[in-house]
Amino acid sequence: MIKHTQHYKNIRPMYVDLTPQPGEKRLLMEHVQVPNIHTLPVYESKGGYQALKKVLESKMDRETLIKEVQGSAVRGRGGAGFPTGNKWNFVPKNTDKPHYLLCNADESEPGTFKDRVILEHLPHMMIEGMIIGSYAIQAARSYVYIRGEYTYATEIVDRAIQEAYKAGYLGKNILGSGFDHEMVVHRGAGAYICGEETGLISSLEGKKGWPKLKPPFPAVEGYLRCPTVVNNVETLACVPWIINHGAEAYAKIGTPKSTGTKMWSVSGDVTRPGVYEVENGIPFKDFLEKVCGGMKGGRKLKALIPGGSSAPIMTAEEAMSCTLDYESIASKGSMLGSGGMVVLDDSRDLVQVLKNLAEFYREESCGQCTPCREGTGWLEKILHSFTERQARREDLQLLKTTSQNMIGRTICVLADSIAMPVLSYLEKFPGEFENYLQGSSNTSSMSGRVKHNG
Amino acid sequence: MAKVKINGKDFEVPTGQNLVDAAENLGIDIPHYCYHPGLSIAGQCRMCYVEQPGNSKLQIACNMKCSDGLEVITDSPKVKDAVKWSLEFHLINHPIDCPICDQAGECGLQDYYMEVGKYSSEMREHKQIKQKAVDLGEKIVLDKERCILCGRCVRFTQEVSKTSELGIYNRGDRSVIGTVNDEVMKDNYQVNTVDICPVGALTSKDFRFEQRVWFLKEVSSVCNGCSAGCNIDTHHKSGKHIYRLKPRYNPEVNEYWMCDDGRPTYKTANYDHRLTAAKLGGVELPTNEAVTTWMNDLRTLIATERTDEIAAWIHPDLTSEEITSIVKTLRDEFGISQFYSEDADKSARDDKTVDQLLKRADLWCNTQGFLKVTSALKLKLGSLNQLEERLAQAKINHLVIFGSEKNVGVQSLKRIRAALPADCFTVLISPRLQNAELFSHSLAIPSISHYEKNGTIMNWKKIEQKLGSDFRMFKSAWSVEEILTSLSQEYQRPQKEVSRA
Amino acid sequence: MTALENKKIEAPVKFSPEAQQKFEKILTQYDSKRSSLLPVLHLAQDEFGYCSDAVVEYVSQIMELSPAQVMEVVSFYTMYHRKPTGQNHFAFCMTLSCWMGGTHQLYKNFCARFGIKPGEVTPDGKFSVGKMECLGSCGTAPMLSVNETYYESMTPEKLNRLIESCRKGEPEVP
Amino acid sequence: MSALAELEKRSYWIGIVKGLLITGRHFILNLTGIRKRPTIEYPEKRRKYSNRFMGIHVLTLKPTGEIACTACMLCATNCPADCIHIVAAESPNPNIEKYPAVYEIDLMRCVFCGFCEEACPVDAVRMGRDYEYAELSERNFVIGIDYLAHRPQLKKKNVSVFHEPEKTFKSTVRAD
Repeated sequence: MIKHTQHYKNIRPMYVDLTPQPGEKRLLMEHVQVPNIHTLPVYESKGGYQALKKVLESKMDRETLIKEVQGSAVRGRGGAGFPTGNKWNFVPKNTDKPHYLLCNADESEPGTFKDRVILEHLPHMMIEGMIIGSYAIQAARSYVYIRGEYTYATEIVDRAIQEAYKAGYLGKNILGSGFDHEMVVHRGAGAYICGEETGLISSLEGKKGWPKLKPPFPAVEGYLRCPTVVNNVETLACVPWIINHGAEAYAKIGTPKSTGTKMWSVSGDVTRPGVYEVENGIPFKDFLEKVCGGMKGGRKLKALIPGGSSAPIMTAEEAMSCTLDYESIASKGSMLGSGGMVVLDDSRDLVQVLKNLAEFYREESCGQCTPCREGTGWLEKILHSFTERQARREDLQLLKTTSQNMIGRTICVLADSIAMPVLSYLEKFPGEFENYLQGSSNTSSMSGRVKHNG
Repeated sequence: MAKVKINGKDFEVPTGQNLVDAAENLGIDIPHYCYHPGLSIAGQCRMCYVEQPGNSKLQIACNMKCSDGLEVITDSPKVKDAVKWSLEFHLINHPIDCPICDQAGECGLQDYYMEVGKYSSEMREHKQIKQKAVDLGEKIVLDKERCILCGRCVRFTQEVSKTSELGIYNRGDRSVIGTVNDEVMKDNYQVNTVDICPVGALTSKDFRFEQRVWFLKEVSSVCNGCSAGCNIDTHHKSGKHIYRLKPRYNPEVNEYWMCDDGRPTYKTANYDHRLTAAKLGGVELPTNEAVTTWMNDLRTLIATERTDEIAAWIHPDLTSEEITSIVKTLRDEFGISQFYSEDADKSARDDKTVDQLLKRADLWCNTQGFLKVTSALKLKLGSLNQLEERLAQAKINHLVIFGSEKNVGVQSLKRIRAALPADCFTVLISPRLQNAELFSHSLAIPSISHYEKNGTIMNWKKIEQKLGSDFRMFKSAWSVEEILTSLSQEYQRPQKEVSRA
Repeated sequence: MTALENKKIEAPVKFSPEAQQKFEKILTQYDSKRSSLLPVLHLAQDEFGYCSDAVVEYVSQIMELSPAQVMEVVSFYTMYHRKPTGQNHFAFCMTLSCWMGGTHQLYKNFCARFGIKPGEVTPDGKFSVGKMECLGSCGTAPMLSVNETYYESMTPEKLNRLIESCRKGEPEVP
Repeated sequence: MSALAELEKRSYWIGIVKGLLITGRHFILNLTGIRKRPTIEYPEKRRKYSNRFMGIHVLTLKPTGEIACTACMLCATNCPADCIHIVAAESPNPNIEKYPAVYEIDLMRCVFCGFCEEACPVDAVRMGRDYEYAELSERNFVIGIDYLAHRPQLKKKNVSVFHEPEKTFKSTVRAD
């Protein structure tokens, strides 16, 4: 009998080891170590809600607010990296239909756990960003769509919202500016697909998380066929800093194309896995050595998954020579994505890694479009029989053609999230597959460790 | 009208029309499974790929509306390869059931496999195993393995019949179609899902294993179940046996759908329900002889000006042509004045839609046509009670009964049978065996069933509808017009004196 | 006639008063009634333990939806259980970083120890197991969640200690 | 003309004797068995036909003994003489969906062309090896399943080479 809604007695952030590391540049996570920063008074003492006051009390008109965000050239932190300012600008100005702002906190990309830090430690920063965003697109109502498994984070955000209501930052006529706004926490129920923009909208409409056909785009016809903007938690958390310090200050940080800082959630074979906020453009080599404490056990880096499981893989040389921003990673054939970095050392068997990912995508495919529903299942079956039963050479060609015929052939990009990595593994690590073909690989499927060198 | 460029050629199509429909009307076939003109757009099956010049990513055509300047290419090699691979994805988990599947011959996968596929599958792994032959009530059998999850039936139950009994459960390639816990479906339009299902996942129990579709020929007709007048196609095998009815698109009357009560109406046309030979008191005789014996009795009455002793019973199921030929021959030529029929006015007055889609309360299929023709020909019609009284007073010596093939007319025939005096010479003209058994002592002449007729009937919206069948199931069963014309020819021929039997 | 008209509300399950009151509150938060389906199902699962057929029937009536639409949602999301779960539902994260941390081994030992598969409950009704995909705690891999409470950086010893505390009835705080 | 030819032309009995000599020679050779006689003592001994001989059809059986035919009507469609009549029905065995309740071939119309054997996807109907069939009226030439599949001449050797893997059904709505 699962009874979980009421039994949290001492609500406190669970994820705690956030000591700042050299090389980090903490804009959002500046006060994350302050005890009880998740409560309103402590957050206000650290300068919280100044941006909201600045926007609402001066009744800043919506055009300049959107221009400010566009000026900062901040890009979406959820995975697509779409400039947030433009997204806000697409919302039609003069429709009588209600507008909605949805915060995408359904963080289920394997390797990504950065949103959790904001949700548990800095919920008010996100709430402040959401109110400013709602003001910019005239949204009367906004929803925080948190993944169902984050029960702790849901409690914390729920209480933060109640505090915001009591403090007058939410509800009717906020800070006397005439702008009234409702905010609701909506719990997901365990589906990776609801992280996709239109999948989240379908889930919020009480349906299966099936992505919607685009066109029409959500900015024109999203939640309940009304204009909707879906932003990631981290993107919304950047907004208060931008309003407080101005767009130029934000644009100066990081590289011209990928401005500001990015929170990286590092896991895998590093000595200190965790969440770090670094300036965009920092070379990966420094990030690995200084911030993450180098490879665990002094091992050699074999491969890097930079931006979560849907990012194509990078060889060690590519990783060492790239800098952490959208353009450099893209030039190496991968993508920054959600910043869920998984570091793989030389003891890992990459075919097993790919098989595990294929299992994930087969389980999480929503089953709406045929290429993805059948393709993910097929890729996983091929990889399963390639590793467990008999490896065949034509499997490689089959993997290649199947993936090529899944990319760009579906309503959402889940099919691409497995097809592109498969192509990158085949192209960049053919040796791994050759081991299987010669039958010389004896890896344990338990944890993908290659047994022979311990 | 929008100017559209498809495959390099310019076309004029109504603006806003769906690209798949527009292309189909122009003879360009864009493969599609989940798109159905009567349902919402799903965009799931990813078969309707088209390439737009200047956009490397292939677009799906079913989500495109025709607008001015739209330019698409449907037969470039890139599109062909993409569609071939979409079909491959459909087929990798599809069971090889063609020998035992009723849909073989009209299955979407087979059609496009022949058009676009034509290769050997590269799938070596095990296919997904799902439930087969699930019983969804007494009308439908569901096979979850064959289902390609296009979602047409689910959208149909949600948008058209509004019972939302079907759903797609689970996720990914474990998704299955079905009702909750495979309960029985109570929807009165569920057999429509069998028609729109592109594969053999949903098959109708009534047609299960009956016949292979490539043996069947189809003929356009109209359902005689009720006054809605849904346009249908009658599927028959070389005119010998009718196997099923399928709805035909008609925007004003029934769009793409048809109710389940109209489906089994073809059964009354098949052998076991039909009067196949003329009978006189139980003895079979050729139809022309039956007509002559009828004429002999009629002739004596006409010759001795006792035409008021002759009565005729008609019903609104007759087509307008049949009624006109009855009136022309019996009334104008023979001078019979007493005509009785079902109360068409009453059934027209309290006719209303039974459910919110198609089914009507009035079970006669040509009520409006009957009223129009009888008023045009100024035919004086008596009611059933008046006929019973006159029969009771033995004023009628000669009764001509036109029996309908449906149950709805049997009630009044029974009352006539009860009121019939012994010496009255009755002639029954009906396709139905049960009516002939009812009047076993009298002369019974087999007429053709509704699905062999060629006349016009009018539905409750006063829309003229043509019955276009071109086959006759039994040589001995003539159409009403043929019977009456041979009757009048018999009348003209100089007759040697025959004493009245 | 829609499937709902001929069904009276006589499903065996019914919301308790405070659950009914919470249900009303949830309805006020959304512009369309159907949008509140997911939270209502969470509420129903807390109230009745798992989404049995009766629960699906009941939710479909109070939400004015057809049972098929509700069953679609219940069978789509992993957190709604169609079968009763044990008092402590152990959900192991099987994806990338946790898999590299060795959760498959922990999962196999756990299943072997209690002899159960996903969807089954141990005879004493205390434990049930589930394979979940990435639970968003990869930094502290390997990890699992018991009754949706996270237990991170698991080692076989910590797992055994957790099992003992769950068996006694009050799971230790992470 | 030589004398012998002249004598022959006049008298007829020389021709007769010559003819008798020829027939006598064949008679002696056959009787004494010096020459191998083509005729055989049918039905005790039978002539050996090639494997490709197209005789009366055979309905093959599955290893489990059921009829392999799934009543898919491809043979009936492909038959030029239209002499195969099949009525399909629901199979009593739950694992098989469709089986022929009635499978009749009208031997009077069949031309033994083997098109049905080619059309059959599951090797359910074959052209047999036996050719003896005699009946009094043409109605009995319509042979049914019991003759086609279980006649003694087959000696139970008609097993289909096509084996469909046995399918097990299990509920598929997600267990947990």
